Amino acid sequence: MITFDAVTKRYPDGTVAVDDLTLEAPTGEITVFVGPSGCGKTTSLRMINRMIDATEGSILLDGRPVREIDPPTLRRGIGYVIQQAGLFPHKNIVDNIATVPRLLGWDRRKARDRAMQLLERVGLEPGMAERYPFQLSGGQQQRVGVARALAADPPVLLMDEPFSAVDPVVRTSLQDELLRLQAELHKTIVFVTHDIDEAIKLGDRVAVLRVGGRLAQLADPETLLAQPTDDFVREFLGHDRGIRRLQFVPTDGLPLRSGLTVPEGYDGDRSEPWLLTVTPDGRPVGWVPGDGKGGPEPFGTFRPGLDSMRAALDAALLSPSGCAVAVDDDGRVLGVATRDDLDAALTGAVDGGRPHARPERGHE
Amino acid sequence: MITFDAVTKRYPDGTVAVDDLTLEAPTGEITVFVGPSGCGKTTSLRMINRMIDATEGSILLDGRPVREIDPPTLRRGIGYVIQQAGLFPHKNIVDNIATVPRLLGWDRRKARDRAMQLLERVGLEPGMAERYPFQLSGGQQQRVGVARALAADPPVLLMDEPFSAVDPVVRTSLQDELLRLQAELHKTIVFVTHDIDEAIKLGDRVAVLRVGGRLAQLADPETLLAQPTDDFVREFLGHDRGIRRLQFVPTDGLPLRSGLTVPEGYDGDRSEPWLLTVTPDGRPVGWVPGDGKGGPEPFGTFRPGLDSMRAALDAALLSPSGCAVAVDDDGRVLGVATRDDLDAALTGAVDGGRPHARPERGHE
Amino acid sequence: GGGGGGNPLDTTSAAPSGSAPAGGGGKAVIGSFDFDESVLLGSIYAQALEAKGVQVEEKPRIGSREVVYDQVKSGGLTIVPEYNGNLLAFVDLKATAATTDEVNAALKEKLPPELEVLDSSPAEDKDTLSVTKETQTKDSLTTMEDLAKVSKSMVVGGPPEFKKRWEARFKEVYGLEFKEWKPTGPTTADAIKDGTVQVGNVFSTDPKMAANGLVALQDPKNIFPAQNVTPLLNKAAASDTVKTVLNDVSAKLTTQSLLDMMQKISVNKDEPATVAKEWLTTNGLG
Amino acid sequence: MTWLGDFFGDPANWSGPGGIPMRLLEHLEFSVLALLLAALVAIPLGLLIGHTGRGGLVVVVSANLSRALPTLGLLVMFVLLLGTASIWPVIIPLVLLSVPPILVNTFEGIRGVDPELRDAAYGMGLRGGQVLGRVLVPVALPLILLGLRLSAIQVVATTTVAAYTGLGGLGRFVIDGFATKDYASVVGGSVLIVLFALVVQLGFTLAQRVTVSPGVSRRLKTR
Amino acid sequence: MNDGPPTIWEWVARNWDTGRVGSIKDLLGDHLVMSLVPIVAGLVLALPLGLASVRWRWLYQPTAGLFNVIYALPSLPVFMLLISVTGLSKTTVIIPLTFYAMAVLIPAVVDGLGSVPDHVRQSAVAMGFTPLRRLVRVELPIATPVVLAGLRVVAVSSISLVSVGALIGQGGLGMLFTRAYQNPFMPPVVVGIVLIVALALVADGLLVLAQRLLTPWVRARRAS
Ligand SMILES: Nc1ncnc2c1ncn2[C@@H]1O[C@H](COP(=O)(O)OP(=O)(O)OP(=O)(O)O)[C@@H](O)[C@H]1O
Ligand SMILES: Nc1ncnc2c1ncn2[C@@H]1O[C@H](COP(=O)(O)OP(=O)(O)OP(=O)(O)O)[C@@H](O)[C@H]1O
Ligand SMILES: [Mg+2]
Ligand SMILES: [Mg+2]
Repeated sequence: MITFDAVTKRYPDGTVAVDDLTLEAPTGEITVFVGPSGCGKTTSLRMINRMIDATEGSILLDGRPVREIDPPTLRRGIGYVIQQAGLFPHKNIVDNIATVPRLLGWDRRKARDRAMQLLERVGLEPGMAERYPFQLSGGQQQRVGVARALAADPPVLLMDEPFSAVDPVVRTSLQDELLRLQAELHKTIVFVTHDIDEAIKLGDRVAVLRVGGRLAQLADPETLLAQPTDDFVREFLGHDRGIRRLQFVPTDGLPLRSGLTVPEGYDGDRSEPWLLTVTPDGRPVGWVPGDGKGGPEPFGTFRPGLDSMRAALDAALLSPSGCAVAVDDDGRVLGVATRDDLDAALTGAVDGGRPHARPERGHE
Repeated sequence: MITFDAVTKRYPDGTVAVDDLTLEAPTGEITVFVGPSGCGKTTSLRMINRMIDATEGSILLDGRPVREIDPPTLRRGIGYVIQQAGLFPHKNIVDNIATVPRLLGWDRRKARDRAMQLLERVGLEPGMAERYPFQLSGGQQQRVGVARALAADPPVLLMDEPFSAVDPVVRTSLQDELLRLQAELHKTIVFVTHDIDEAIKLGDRVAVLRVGGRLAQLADPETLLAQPTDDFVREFLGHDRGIRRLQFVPTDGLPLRSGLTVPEGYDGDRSEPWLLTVTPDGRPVGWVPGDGKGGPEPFGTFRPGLDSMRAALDAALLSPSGCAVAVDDDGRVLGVATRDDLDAALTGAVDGGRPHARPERGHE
Repeated sequence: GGGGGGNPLDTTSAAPSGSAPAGGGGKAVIGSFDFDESVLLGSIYAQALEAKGVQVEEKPRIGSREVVYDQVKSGGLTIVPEYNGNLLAFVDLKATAATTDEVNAALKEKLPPELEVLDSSPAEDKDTLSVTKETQTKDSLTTMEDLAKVSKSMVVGGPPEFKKRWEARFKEVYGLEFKEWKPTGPTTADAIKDGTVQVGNVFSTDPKMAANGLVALQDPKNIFPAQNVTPLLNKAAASDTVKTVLNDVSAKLTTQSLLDMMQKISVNKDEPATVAKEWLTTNGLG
Repeated sequence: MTWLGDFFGDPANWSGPGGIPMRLLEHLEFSVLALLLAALVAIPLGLLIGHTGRGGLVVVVSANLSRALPTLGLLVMFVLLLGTASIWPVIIPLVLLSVPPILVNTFEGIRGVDPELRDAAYGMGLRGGQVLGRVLVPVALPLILLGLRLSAIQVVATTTVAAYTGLGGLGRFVIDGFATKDYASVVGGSVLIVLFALVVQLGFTLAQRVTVSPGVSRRLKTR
Repeated sequence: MNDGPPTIWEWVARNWDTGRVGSIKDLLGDHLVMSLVPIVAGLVLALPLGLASVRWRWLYQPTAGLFNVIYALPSLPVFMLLISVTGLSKTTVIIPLTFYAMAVLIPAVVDGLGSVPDHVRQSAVAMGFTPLRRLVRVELPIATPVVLAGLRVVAVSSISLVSVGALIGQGGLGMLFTRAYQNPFMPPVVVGIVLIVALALVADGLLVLAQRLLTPWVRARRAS
């Protein structure tokens, strides 16, 4: 666990970058620092591994003040990932990853083996090992940066806007990979970003800082979206906050009706206003009006349990019937969630209940 | 009007960047080209002002093949705005803007007057006229880029991802300004972006291209969201398509209930599950449970008529009551839209009716 | 081997200004070698001629005799202060004439038709082989003949062209063979003093002879010929005025006045042109 | 071309203290000695200044000034000051002239390393010296070598000029040849010096190939 | 005339302008000619070559390589070799210095044009600039700071290199060095060095001034 205890940083020119910051980054969790440019995120992060020393207050690593630890020693036990990856251009990929193990005195062979293993873990082919950084794309470089930070298996990882220089598609996949890795490794991660979406997606806890280095709010993402403490946080969260909150409402308990699905060429009861036609192997074709007049109309799908209420609502809004089609991982229809059932679930969620599901990940 | 007539562009290395493209960009409208990276958007755009020449087919400007026009002459009659703004670093702002008029032989004084006028039009202070480009922020530079393209009052404007290098907040304001300008000037604009939100916000018509330079769909934004022609377009539109569509559903007709608002310290009828407390001058304070037990809970607001159903839904999802608070421009409560009324409106919109409102603009 | 016919140092103008009208035209082009005494003499000629209304162009410090001689021959220069003995040795490698008259007679014969020498002045600046007094005592050296017994262990210094000019003659006449020939240029006198070389070629009028405590070895076989200051002319440029003026100058110039003037230049660091002017004024020539 | 034949064909030019081999050796000796001394002063100083970031302005300004210093003037000045008994009056100006390019390029090389990279290195727990030795120097190596190369070119040229003051080296052929109108010697000597300079240049190009990581020179092609 | 050598001031006063060949003033004039001509000629020649190297990219490697080699050649032997072509004249000094100048300026021109951001070039095309006009009005102005930086290097090193020409009798102020060597005396050496450095500084200063006047947008950047 990393503890900030009334930490203040004043630069020689008088700028107060961090002001009386007190918070904890719990072991095994991702704590995200988010806030507008210049709010002191980087400064806070770098005080942990003593790249910058706090002016007042103290930072504890598992109860021990970092001030008492020799900086290089401290840093070798803390992974550090930055924006441009900061790879050493004169070393090939495997040597880059093996840097800290070598510093720690591992023998060459062991360090390389470890590096190769990490290369794979971050989703890069072993064939890349001998390449130099300039031969890699931005996303690949960033992966190597993560691998390098993990090389000596440090319990703590500091990440300063690591994904902000890559394009949105790659960024999403890097985020997903980080979450996958974290699910295996359970590091104590402090992650800095100015992108609120990224913060909400990755953070177990999110610390919103305001300019001047003051903590505006510290909460898990759901709470943050539901109960921003003030206008600053509310503004910062953006105008989709209500809809975004639905990401944290699970669809597990949503009742699914099965009576509304009919095979192609169905000719029976037509008392329902809309019916969903499905293929013989269970895939949706489209909504047809109850009276049988009109072709199949568009529909939207969600995966109950896996997807959040946000996806379910979106699916419902795509269907003329107002119902969301529930499908399994193979795209076969499991049933249909009606507008009424969705409404009930939404009201239940918003109305007091504080759901604790992880946000949906890597869907679509 | 700009007409693409079976246009193909094959680069010397064999890449087919644009393949048999036929479409029209009507006079006075904004036509957006959107699609994944490398789908030929830029190539298509640049064939219009002959920065690139088509391999096959022809492009007509008001019926006249561009091929017949001397490129410099053609280009002086077409405004062109690109991502980095492309401002001349060695000229100050006013001279940058006056470039094309000077090329056209206007006298210095007239060109400068015109430039100053445009400076104001794009929302920059006259004091900036003597600055050099590097002294401007990205957003300001982009404004100058637009002003420069407009300087000689060309009927046609080509814009290639003009706003993609600036941060989201500035981007939104640039988009709003473009729409405002266009409402006054009625240029024929071809706009390239890879951001589907931008395309939907700005386009009168949106052309979705797929890699290989083939036209996937050409439609107005509402139709695009409602009826993507195939999986490629559907995927490209993203997973928020249903919710996004609500942007085009107006809130004009939404019934507003006034019986749910009560003054602070209210002590009367408590049969409703939730009541909205308002200040004496009509501003919302929060929802209180009907039984009077519990403090004010959060709420969400929308401006009926101005904001779309998307904002209304978002507002509803922020309230424990499930009701959206309708406010006027000053933030005074106009009434409350209940979940049921919202549902009815949503169903009405999605269910067949094809709304034609402009997307919401500049809210928040 | 020699440069052959294509030697660019033969044919091209040595003019610092880059524009050398070939000879004549009433304008005297006065050159000099690249050491101060020559520059001084050139300046004396120039200022004397100017005083008599002759148009003059000066091109001082052109280089060694090898370079300058060709310039005069080709007309790039028209007048150069020469030393009759060395000039003869240069035009006739086998020349053995030793006295002033012998040398001048030989010169008249050997000079090509386009060149002529005017009257020699009594002023003389001989080449010497010099050593320090200590060396003289230690090796008991008086003449160049005495040098033969120790020369193989000695380094000899002099201007760069010294070796080429004298190596063979030294061996032939005095049996001198040196360990090494070091081009010491204008610092020869200092090089002898500080031991960089043990013996060196110093001019007899060099004030450093005395200053550095050097002694010149005697030259009993007159290998170094008479070295009277003598104007060398390209005939194309030789007018009667020029000849008269230069002969007047030569008549007044003595070894002592040369020594005095060199003293001013070497020790007082006066500019050659200034010293020249002074001498001309004193002697009623300027 | 006959000049070249005359010069290289003359057996007298191949032996003794004035022969080509000895002159070549002398030239090499002076050049190497001067360059070595310059490097010994300039590289550590450049690393220090680049690493600590202090005194950079002084370096740049003095380097600019040093370019304006006339080689021949310095040579003559030191010869007049110190006499010609030792080689120092020549070596000192050679060193003086070759320190600035090495110093500036070393300094610029180190200072120009991407600050992110320096940061990453510290962030991984490298100590100051390790950051310098393992990261900054390898990355700045192309510029450091460039500085050495520029100095070497200058030293070779200046050593040539130094022959004027009675020093050995290949410049002798040129200067003596000029004085004695022996143009074959001038041409031959010049060609030798030019070849010498080109070999030095080539040597540095090769050294660069060998010592600079392909990741820095980006010489490898992707795939 | 008093005894003993003059002080440096006396020496300068006596020799600044003797009205005869070889006065300091005279040498200074020669020096200026031999250093300015290569600077100007180098620029005039480097511009078209640089432009060509940008137009036809294949040309750049060989051109740059060639001039890289030329730059490495010591000046004295080059002067000497050139004597067979141009004789003992100022031209012999001017030609190699011109080539050295080109070796610095061609890459400067290429880098300068390379420093024109692609989007700026594209904008100019799109606004209807003809190629020549684009070059003159847009690309060259933007390249100016880089070219001027190269020119500063060239000016300073040309001015100091001229003095080597003294060894073939064409050294301008460098002649003061050879003279002082033959007749050992420090003041001419000091005066020569000081004048050459001063000349270089003045030239450099003038170029900095030119840079300020020609490229106000660069100065503005520093100011802010
Ligand atoms: N070395 C320094 N000296 C003085 N002020 C500094 C220094 N480093 C940072 N600051 C200031 O401290 C404040 C916080 O900087 P910091 O880099 O921590 O912000 P940040 O939140 O990381 O911003 P960004 O999102 O732009 O990276 C800013 O106002 C910054 O200008
Ligand atoms: N000069 C060229 N030579 C060869 N291929 C080219 C050239 N210019 C573009 N292409 C190729 O043509 C295709 C279309 O390029 P274009 O620049 O029009 O794409 P785009 O849609 O604008 O992409 P982006 O969103 O990345 O800007 C791409 O595959 C690209 O690699
Ligand atoms: Mg930061
Ligand atoms: Mg593009």
